Amino acid sequence: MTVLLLVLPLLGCLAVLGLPPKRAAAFGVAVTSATLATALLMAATFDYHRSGFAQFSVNAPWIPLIDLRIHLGVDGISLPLVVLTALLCALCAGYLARPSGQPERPRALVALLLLTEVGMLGTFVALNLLLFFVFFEVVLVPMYAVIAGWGGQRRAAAARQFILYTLLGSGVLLVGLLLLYSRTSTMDMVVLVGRAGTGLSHGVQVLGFLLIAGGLAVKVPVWPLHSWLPDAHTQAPTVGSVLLAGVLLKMGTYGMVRIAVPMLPEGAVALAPALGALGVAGIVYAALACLAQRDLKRLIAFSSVGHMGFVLLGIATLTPVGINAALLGNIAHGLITGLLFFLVGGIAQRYGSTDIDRIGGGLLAKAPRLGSLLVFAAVASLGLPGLAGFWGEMLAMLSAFRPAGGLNPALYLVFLAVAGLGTVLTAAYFLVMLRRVAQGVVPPRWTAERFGDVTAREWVAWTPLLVLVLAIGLWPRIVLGVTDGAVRVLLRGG
Amino acid sequence: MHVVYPVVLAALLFSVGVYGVLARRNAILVLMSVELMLNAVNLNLVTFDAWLKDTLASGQALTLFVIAIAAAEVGLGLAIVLLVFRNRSSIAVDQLRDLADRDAPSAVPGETVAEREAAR
Amino acid sequence: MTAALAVPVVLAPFLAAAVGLPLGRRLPPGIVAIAGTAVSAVLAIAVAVSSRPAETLARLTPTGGIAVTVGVRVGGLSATVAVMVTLVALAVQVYSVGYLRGDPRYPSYAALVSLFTAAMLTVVLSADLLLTYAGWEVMGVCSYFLIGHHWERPAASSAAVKSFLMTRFGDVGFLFGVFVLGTAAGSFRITDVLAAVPTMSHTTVLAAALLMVVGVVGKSAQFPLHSWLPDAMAGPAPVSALIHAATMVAAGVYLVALLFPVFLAAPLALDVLAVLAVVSMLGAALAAFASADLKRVLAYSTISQLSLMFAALAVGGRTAAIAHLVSHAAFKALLFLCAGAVITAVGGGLLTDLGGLRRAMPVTFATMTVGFAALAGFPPTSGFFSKDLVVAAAGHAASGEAALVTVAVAWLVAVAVLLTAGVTAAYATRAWLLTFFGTERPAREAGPVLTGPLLALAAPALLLGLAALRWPELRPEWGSALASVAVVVLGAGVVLARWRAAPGRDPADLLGRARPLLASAWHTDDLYERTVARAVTGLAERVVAVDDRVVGRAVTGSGRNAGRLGGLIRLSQNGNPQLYLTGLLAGVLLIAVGVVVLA
Amino acid sequence: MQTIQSVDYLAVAPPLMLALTAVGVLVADAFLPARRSPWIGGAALTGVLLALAADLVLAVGVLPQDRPRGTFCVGASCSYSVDRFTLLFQAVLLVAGTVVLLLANGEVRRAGLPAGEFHFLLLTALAGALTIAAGRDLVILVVGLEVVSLPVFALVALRRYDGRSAEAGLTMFLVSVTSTAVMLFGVSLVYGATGSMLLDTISAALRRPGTPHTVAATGVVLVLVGFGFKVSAVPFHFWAPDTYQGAPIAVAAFLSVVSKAAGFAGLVLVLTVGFGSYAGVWGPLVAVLAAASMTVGNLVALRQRAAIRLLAWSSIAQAGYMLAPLGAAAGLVGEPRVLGVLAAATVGYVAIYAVMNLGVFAVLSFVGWIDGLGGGRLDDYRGMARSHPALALALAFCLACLAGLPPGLAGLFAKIVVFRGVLTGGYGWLAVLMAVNTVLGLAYYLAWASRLFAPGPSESTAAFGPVPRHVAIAVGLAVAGTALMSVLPQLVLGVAPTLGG
Repeated sequence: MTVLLLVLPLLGCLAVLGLPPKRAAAFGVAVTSATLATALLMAATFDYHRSGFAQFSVNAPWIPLIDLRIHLGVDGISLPLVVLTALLCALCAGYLARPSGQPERPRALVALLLLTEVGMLGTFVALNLLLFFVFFEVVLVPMYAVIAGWGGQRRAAAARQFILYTLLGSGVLLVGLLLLYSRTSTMDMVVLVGRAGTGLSHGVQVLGFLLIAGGLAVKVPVWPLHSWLPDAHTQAPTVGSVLLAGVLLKMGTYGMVRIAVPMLPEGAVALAPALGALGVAGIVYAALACLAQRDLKRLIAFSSVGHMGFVLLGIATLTPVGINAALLGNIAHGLITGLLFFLVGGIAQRYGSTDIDRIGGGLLAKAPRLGSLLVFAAVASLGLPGLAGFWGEMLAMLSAFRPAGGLNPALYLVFLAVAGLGTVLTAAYFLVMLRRVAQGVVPPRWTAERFGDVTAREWVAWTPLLVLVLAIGLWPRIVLGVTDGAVRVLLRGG
Repeated sequence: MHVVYPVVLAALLFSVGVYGVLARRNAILVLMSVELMLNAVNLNLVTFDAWLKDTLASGQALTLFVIAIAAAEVGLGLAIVLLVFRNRSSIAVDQLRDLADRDAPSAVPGETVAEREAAR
Repeated sequence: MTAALAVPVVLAPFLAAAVGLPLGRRLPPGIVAIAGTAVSAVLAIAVAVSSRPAETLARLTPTGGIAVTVGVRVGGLSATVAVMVTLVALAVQVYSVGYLRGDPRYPSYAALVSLFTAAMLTVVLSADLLLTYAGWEVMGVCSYFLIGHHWERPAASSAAVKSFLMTRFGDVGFLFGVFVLGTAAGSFRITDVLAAVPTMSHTTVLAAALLMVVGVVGKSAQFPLHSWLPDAMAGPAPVSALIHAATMVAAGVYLVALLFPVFLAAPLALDVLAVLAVVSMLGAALAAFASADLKRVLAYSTISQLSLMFAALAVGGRTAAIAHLVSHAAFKALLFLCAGAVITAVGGGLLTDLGGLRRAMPVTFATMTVGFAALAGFPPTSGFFSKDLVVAAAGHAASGEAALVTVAVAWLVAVAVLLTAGVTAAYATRAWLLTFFGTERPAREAGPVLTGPLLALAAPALLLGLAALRWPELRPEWGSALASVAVVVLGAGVVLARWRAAPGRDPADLLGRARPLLASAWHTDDLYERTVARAVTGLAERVVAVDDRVVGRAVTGSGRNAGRLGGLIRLSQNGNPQLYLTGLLAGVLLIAVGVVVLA
Repeated sequence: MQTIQSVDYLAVAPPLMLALTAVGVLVADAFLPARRSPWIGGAALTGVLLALAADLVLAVGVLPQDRPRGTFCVGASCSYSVDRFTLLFQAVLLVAGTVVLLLANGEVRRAGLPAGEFHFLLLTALAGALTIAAGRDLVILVVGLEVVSLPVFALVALRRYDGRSAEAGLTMFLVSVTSTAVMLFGVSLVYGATGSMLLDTISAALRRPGTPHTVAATGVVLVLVGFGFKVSAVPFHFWAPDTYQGAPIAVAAFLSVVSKAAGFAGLVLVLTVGFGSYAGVWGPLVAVLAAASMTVGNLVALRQRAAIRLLAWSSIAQAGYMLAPLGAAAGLVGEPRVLGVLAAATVGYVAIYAVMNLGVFAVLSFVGWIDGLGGGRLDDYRGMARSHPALALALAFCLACLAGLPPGLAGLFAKIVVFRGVLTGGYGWLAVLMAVNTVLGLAYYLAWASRLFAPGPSESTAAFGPVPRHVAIAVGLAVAGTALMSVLPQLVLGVAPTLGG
């Protein structure tokens, strides 16, 4: 089943190049929907009582010399992310196939999209360290091409900074993985999680965690290593930024939860406070940066740094509650920021620009439904209870209140306080944004413009996200029920 | 005679050769100093071969090979120096600046090349 | 059975909101909202009547640590408050149909008010502290949306943002308090928490109590987080009536009453609460007396009355506080609705634009008089009885009986309560005189849809105190009753005398030069604006600048430096073979020396 | 003493066959009239393919028992022995040779190079390279090295009418001859210290305490210089960019792939079979050379605008990556098994590098000379995806492989193997430096690849005309090789010289 999940988009990617351009988008929708169906089928037939153990697993040798095996499997931690990725890719394909907005060179764009999907799904289902690394890097080139090919004005520089910065991160990650391999001589994640770092000296564990978490930190992004994110998201086309924010950031945190924390426990305990500190600093830094942003898309990109700060805080506590909070935070952020970028894409298409002063406000008057969707997404993003964003942040703060043994509780209380302040600042910049964009009077330059409210095709692309944000908000068991068992198994060492 | 005398002599010869390569401007003289270095090696090899009383006499075998190689090199070297002289009418080694690492390539080479290219 | 009844009390308005938001436009205005609230009111009364404490519980989700549960917990306190909330909400819904007739955004308004009611009922009836927090936050957001109902006006939208951020700041304190209690008790269920209070260490309980105080001060607009309530008056009048008089701001009082054992175990927190209450009480009362807009007078009056309730709680008078909460909800909602009627009739809120409406709007005049009487505390209104209970409680505490709060603080509270009673009577009478007396003004009485709810609310405002005499603990004590009536008559008398001496002139001129200072509540709002707001925006600008220059430049800079370094190394490549040979032989020399020295 | 040497002709077959073809071609050119010159190319190609066949026959003989087939032996240690390592290298060299011959075919005709001499020189150089791969004796290695170098001097200067070609030839000649002299001096010192020319005897001698340590160490290091020049590691790299620019593109390809691979074969043999026990001496040195090469190579490549010069600097940087695992040997003195793993990493990378690089050179040779620059400038490739989609995709694929990024899986696996080698040696700093260097590398590979797909002026790419058959085959061969390495890299990974003793 997992093999089918990867083969479908791969074949689709190759096949679409042969199609005539006008049918490329439709074909893209077909392939991504098939992949989504497979993912949902997997979710349906998944044995939730044994969510801690890899299911639908495949284990075939590929390059025995470096112990690279095609070892795939899905468990409680990766299942929600797989479904999220498949869903977002299907929505993006749907967005591309909309009659009004056909992109140029559709075949190439759909092919790159499908190749990115293979990379993303591969990363989440890989159970072999090297295979994880290969899929981790498969995503780079297509995403670079999407940004450089279909992006905004300054796309070349943004795309180059994105791929070079992320490659540096994955280079450091590779050094960390191979350091781990040189000491344990196995690349099998299940075995390594089972060993939970026994037989590894303290020094190796700390250095390994530093390299692996450091490499992944560029992808998350952790606060000081985030400078590629705003440019990449702002210059990327809507489809690109949805996938970038929705899934690519999660590969970093997923890597930390799956590899760094369970396999190098002593390293985790040694470096978790630093990770927590950077995460929390990221929350406040991003919130302040968003408060003074002039461009709407750049504001939402920065908000991702803030939300990932909460996810990092959850991971840094090394407790089941924290890790659950991180995983739920991932899913919630994927849905909400995906929706936000779709909405901003819609606004950019109607106003021709995402500059807040240019839009000038009055969106609720000009396009009431689009405006109220923006309000809904903003409120969800600032963590209103009853919507998905709340549980991730609240549980992360709750876990910071009682961190795992060996971590300094006073330090984590400071993190908790700063994170609390972060939530207020997050609320501040979203509401200020709403006041400038959604509320207020329509400026004279737009009164004459006639652009329609949300179209039927846009409703089709966005309703699943709306429903899921509400559903997870009211019934978080959808995600936590799946991840809780797996997290307990992970932290207890398999 | 102790083995160290010829070895030291060889080393000195080698250094003279190195000086010759670095200091002389004329390509042919540089060639000659390279020959000097190779002969220093030959001296070294023969000395060691005698000193070790090597049954296989591999030292002398290699000396023969080195002599052959030196001859081949001089032949080729002079041919190339001739070619350079015909193109640049000077064989001052330190004036060959045409292949420097610059953004724009230097003046387009002699007409003969341009015509030949155009004829393609 | 009662618990099973309590669940639909919460769900009815929630469903009304869920239905009303998308489909509002197609249905006749307000039908869904009013029906939902009515059903909820009837059920609430049924639950209150049966009044047997009950609790239902269901596990919402595993979290890897303490599980989050969802459920309803009905007790005497929560039942009464639930009834009060639903009745006031019903009155407001009916009133809004008339008040916002023809407003295109009415359907979403009605749905949001229903959602607000559901959230308030969640806070009142919830059995799990996290669920309470959830309701608490949703209330905050609904208040943000409703204050920003006329979002095309910059004043309304900035007031909404300010109100949400200030309450959000308090909510973070409340959330942390919930964390402290939950982690100490090992569960977020209220019954478990209350049972575990004796076992908790002193510091834990104190920390929890203080954090709760922060949350409560934020939500109930007490000093120092009070400056958002007067600005919140930018919202429509029924919103002010429901949210900023009866329910949301009162949630703080309800919460302290609900978790009273926690506060009893941490007397220091009660001292802090008492001091804050005293400061807010007097400050707000004087501000009410000095301010020039009718709704701002009522807003400051609400802050002051809430401080009374907190003061009662601080000195141990839990029943007095709840009684005053209920009666205040009735007469303050009434006052706001009357103010709404008056403003729509005259077209402006400033007291100087009003005056002489006695004959033009008889019903409004009658009901508003009852409201002002209850606010001032004239017998036989409910306000008199409930305020008297508070004065009595303050008196007992001052005489050292309950020994909860330190005696000095108790004395301070008692004196402040009496003083506030006097000033309250003064500004009530002033507002009353300026609105209805003085030069005649042509105005039309509001329609039946508006006056109906006014009359409906006037009844409890007048008779609730008398009806409550049935329960012994709600009977007034003669000593404190006489004292408070004396002070009230004195306050009202001064203003009447001033009015008779110079009819038509605003009695607030008594304050003279101090008036602008008091009107803006000691300029606290501008203080916040200049310090907090400017500091944060300044920091934000600097962060963006730093982000571009330092973090961003560091990365692109490293790229450019690599290129420049490459250019430098490239200089060695100048085509001269002899330079290459020198490089090569220098390398050889270096290596040979290195080997000889090191190896 | 047995005077007549029994020669195992099958073992010697591949280089011998090439040599015979070379002579045949030279003689044939003398007699054939001018219009038959394409036949010479064909003859050369058949010679190479025959050698490849001989190689495969040998492989069937040697591989299964994994017992090396030696000849010219003295007692147990043979001067010329063929084992899996040799066969792999000979196979790679021959495939590379075929591709270079295909590329040369067009260029010889267009630039008017003398066909007979050109093919003769190419085949002799290739024969020299094959002998190095099988050499287990310093004499054979030195002579093999010279047989590879001398013909290349002539090849580089073959564009007789182009001043820059002669200049390049002279530059390469001078630097090469000097480094050979230094290397010979080193060989003489090693011979003096150990008393033998056979690598395994030397290795045994170096382990004995009696050997004069400093003389042997200096000898070892000086021998390194010769190979350092061949693989163009820093500080012996200065000749490479100028020579690549001056030389015909096919010769530049030969230099960048075949001669570098031969250099690495010699280096691996010398360092592991010969001086294995002196890893403590040459280990750190090679590590420093590796670090310097990759950093300098990548940094200067960032500033290159001419395609051929960029490839020159890129191959210097790649030499750095290939040297890195050998550098890590310092930490494991005397453990032959782990030394084998490190050598296998270098060998694997060299094999994959050879195939990747050929793909790029093939496209360069198709582009040909634009205003005095072989392969033109990077901007001349703008919009190539529109005019020649297949060629552009092949070039992009090979560049991705060189950068080590999927879809270039071959490059990625090569890099992983090298990273693993460096880390098993415990050189963390070198691994992190390599990570940084891969980023620098990607910067300029990306600059080139993105120009292919850029919408810019396409009149320059349109002027290239249709892709001739031989270039198509060459590109096809290179891309197929890389794709094969992407899917089944274990063919080339894990092959190390059998360490005697």
